[in-house]
Amino acid sequence: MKYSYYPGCTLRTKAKDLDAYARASAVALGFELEEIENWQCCGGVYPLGSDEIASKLSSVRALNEAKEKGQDLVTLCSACHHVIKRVNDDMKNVDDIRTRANNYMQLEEPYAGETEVLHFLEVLRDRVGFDKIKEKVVNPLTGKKIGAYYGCLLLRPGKILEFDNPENPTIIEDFIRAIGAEPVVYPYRNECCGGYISLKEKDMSKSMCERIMDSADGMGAEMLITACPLCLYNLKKNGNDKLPVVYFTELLAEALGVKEEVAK
Amino acid sequence: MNTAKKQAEQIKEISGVNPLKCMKCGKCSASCPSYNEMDIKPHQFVSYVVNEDIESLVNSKSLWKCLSCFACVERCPRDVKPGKLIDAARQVVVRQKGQDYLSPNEIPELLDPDLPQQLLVSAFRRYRR
Amino acid sequence: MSIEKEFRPKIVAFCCNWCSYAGADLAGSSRLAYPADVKIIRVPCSCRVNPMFILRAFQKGADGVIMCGCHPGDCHYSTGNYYARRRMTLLFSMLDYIGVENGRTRVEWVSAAEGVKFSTTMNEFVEKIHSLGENVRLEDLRCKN
Amino acid sequence: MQRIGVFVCHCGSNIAATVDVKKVVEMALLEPGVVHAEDYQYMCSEAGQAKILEAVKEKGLTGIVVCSCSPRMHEATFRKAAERAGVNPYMVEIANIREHCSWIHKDMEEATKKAVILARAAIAKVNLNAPLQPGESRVTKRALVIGGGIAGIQTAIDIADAGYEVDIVEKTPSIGGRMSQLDKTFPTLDCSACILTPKMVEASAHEKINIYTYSEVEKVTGFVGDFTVDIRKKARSVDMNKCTGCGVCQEKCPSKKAPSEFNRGLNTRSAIYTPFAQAIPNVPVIDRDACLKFKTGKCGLCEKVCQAGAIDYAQQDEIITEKYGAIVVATGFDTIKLDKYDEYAYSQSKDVITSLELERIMNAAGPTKGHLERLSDGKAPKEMVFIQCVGSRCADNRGKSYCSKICCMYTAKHAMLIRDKYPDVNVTVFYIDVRTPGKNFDEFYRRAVEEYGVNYIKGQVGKVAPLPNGKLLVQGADLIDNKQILKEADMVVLATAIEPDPSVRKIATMLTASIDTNNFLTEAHPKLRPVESPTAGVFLSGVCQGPKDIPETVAQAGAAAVKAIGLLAKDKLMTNPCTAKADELMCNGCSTCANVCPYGAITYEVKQVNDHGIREDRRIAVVNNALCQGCGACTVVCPSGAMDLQGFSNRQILAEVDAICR
Repeated sequence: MKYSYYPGCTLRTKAKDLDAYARASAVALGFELEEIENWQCCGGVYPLGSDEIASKLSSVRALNEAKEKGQDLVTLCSACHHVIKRVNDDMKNVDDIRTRANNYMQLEEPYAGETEVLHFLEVLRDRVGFDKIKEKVVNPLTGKKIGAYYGCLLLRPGKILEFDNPENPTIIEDFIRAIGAEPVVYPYRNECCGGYISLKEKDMSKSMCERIMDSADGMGAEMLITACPLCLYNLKKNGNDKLPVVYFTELLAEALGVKEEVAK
Repeated sequence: MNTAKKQAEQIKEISGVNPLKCMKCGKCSASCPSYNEMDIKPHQFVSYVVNEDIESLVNSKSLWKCLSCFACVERCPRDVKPGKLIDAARQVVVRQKGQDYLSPNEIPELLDPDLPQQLLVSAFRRYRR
Repeated sequence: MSIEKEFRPKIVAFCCNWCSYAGADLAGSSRLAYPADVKIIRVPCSCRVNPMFILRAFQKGADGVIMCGCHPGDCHYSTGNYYARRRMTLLFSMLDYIGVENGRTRVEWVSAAEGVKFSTTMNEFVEKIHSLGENVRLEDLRCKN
Repeated sequence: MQRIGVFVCHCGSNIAATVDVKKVVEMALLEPGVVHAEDYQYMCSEAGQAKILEAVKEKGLTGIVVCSCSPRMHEATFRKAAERAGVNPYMVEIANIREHCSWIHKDMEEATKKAVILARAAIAKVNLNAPLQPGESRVTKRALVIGGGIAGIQTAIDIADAGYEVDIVEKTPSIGGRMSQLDKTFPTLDCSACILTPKMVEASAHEKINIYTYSEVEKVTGFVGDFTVDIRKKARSVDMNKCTGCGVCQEKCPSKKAPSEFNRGLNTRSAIYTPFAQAIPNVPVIDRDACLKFKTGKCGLCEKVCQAGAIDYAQQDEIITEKYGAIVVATGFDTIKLDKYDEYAYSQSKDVITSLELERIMNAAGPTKGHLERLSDGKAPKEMVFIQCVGSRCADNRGKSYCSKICCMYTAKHAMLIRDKYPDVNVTVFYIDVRTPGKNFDEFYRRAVEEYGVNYIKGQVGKVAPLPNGKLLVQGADLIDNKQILKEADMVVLATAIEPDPSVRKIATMLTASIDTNNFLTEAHPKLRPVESPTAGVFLSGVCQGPKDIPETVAQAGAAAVKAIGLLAKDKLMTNPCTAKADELMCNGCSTCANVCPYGAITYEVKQVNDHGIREDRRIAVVNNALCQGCGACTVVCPSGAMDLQGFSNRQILAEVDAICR
């Protein structure tokens, strides 16, 4: 199985690990990530005004390229996923935005939300299957107690993202089970880490990250995993260092026995 | 139409929100992780727009404290989505020249070596035109 | 002021007595406005609507015809609206074939409790007819005054 | 040619403010057949009706058009007036210029134009009307009540007291319904069982009441006065006549892991069970999905211990067919599922419960024997938080758009009872509005605040977070103090929205009774006919029609009974004369019409006809007027156009079409 893949700017720079482990794991699991050519930054946040078009076009370009190849579009960074999925929803369901975006794009065939956008985790759950992953695990992370940190971007707004139950998600917990470890459910796993606010308001982010870490720590987690480079940064930088934080792809690569490969 | 009314209409249009649907339950304010940092609370945003007091809104500290985490959007039982109103008010401000909350000169001292691009990109989008 | 006369479409709505007519009554008592172009004919059940009635309406210069009945499964006479649904699907595709666009005909299920739906449906339908303009197909010119 | 009189009603200002009634009169006079037209302030008044009588006398009217409100309001009134004047009542047509015109249009010119056209259509129709004579049908003097909760029980008792036979069909093993699950009732704090049990006994002992429990309505045919209903009596596996209700079988049953429906799944019951101690009938049923005998073939212990020999594993479902004159729906409610409200952690913590679950916890026969304790660890709570409006008043597709009506009062009740019995427990209620319309209701709520010290906070809760220490962190808003509140609670109680019992959907379809978008049954008129369904002979009792508390339910149950009695007291009903009729000369006996008739009203006879001088025997469709309900399905399928519907004939409808498109 071949997917179009949109890595995004952070995965090229500060979050190279997130990307590299995902690619190696994909190979081990038997699917291929084909990077979109000349992708442009998604903008990091979904354009706020309902009247904005220009800032949505980079997403539309990526979506259309996947459509032309007849592939689903896979994302990994939470922010990219959030933006691209929502823009796709606009293209599918909001007449005005679709018309205006297509006027800008001047495509041979107008784009109308045909591409399916999948987060890497959704590929693992819905296409590969966690049972299948379990079979392929060579180094099960037995005994490790892991807290999943979802953050906000993957879950909300639930009606559009349709990723998981936004108030009681289970996908990363199921993932943790698949790699042989033990998930620790804690209530703040879907509360915000502060996001971009940490640039100028470190204290705010600090109180939020501390609350998340305390909650996970209190419930017995030994580490946190996340899919978002910004969450990882905030939790590490502004948390209280109670728990280590890593990308979920790193543990996946480890369990599949391809982590060393990547390190080389 | 007077200026306040015009601004209120603009906010409603940008956000796509009908603030009259609000039943004043306060679930937004109950959900907001930035509540304590805000001078105008999320549920008040709705009534400020209804009462067309946009002047207070655009000068509010809250504009720059909202995380856009969508907790209020997700949980609002009336589909009012206060977060979208805050976003819209912020747009009104940053679309005016010289009203940016973040200037390029500030950035070097805010940077650190681990800071992901995503953070800068989204902060720019939030704070600037 | 434009000299051209404003287009006021003629729209016939067939409503079943038990659900949709009552829905229209509810729209009325709730003051949910829709354009005066819509005129309702009461029939006992949507299955009473003979395709002949619809053809006659177009022949006499109607610009749109809408038929409303109880929701499938809720027919006062158990099965009437199922017959009506199949019948209208055929009729409308035939009308489309001879040039009376699909947008000029519509079937909608409106229950007695759905005053809001009745009003929105009529508003939408009238808007649609406006976008299509005057109906010229099927019209019997001899009927014109 | 008819001699038609047109009467235009002002309806005070309801019509006259937007429709120029004089203009309508003026335009009506130009129509063919119209010999008289006038307007009057209130046509439905005595004086208004007298105008009709007068005009008939003076001008010899043969047809009447009233331009007024919906025919659903006053068609009957004007038909009676016509009859009094000596005109056949079916020579009356109504032009609906209020609901379909004056109330929805603002522009006078436009509304007047439309009113004129609507009048024209009615006039065109009346020109083709023919006098019709209603037939008669019999009334079966027996009522069916679907649902055996307090609504169904009260309706059944009231109908039976008037001397009519009543059958109650209840789908669970016992009558009693939701009320039997409640501990106390507001606003007087009576014990629910203490006031309900006597009613249950009265119903079961009543010589005119017959109760089918563990039974469901399977099929309904017929119409007002003459319904035929199939009732499925599910196999109880216990012989009702032999069982003495000793309870030994339940004690000895080795399979005790089935979740107890009565206790909302908070504890378990045996496979052979009566739902609760006061169950009526006091005869257990075997839950075949849980019973070892049925699952594995081994066991059979209950049969061995039953001294009465009542256990019958071979029992089969039984279908009973019965005739009824009236049917009352009393299917009640359930609480909504909370799977879309995970922010309140209902699925994540045992200590987050619904209010109905709290009723069971507070009840001496409940899972905790009436002790207030946490279901997670059995500890007594010190801090309790109540959250109002969970799933009610929502516009976001997660919950219900309506107010569930009972939650404010039962929450005040719970808060008060807890503070009364456990004074060291702090009770906090997060509310949006406290709604207490009702006799002694607001006083009741104020007592909770003033005398019992219940802490009411105006604001909704955003999140309930289970903490490592086993407590629940409630994050809410206080909109009066403008604060976000973080409160550690031991238990959280959710005032969960109520919705009609899911079984009502199927029943409404069988009865062809209309239902709204929330699955509440629709009443014939929201104000004036609140306990009748638009389907004749079907009446509504209790929450199946809309949220209500016990006093209201009992009042409505009585009202539904009165309406049913009013029907059963009649020996004969006038049937609708707007029935189908085949033109003997055009009918070719093809049977197409009989195939679509939902009532089996069409049969065929060989008749001699005189077709333009040729006499021959032909097979011809004949409509039974007592069975035909006048839907018109046959008229459209008839290939030769022989079948027509009286009162809504092809020519009449075409005349209306022509008049509108003119």
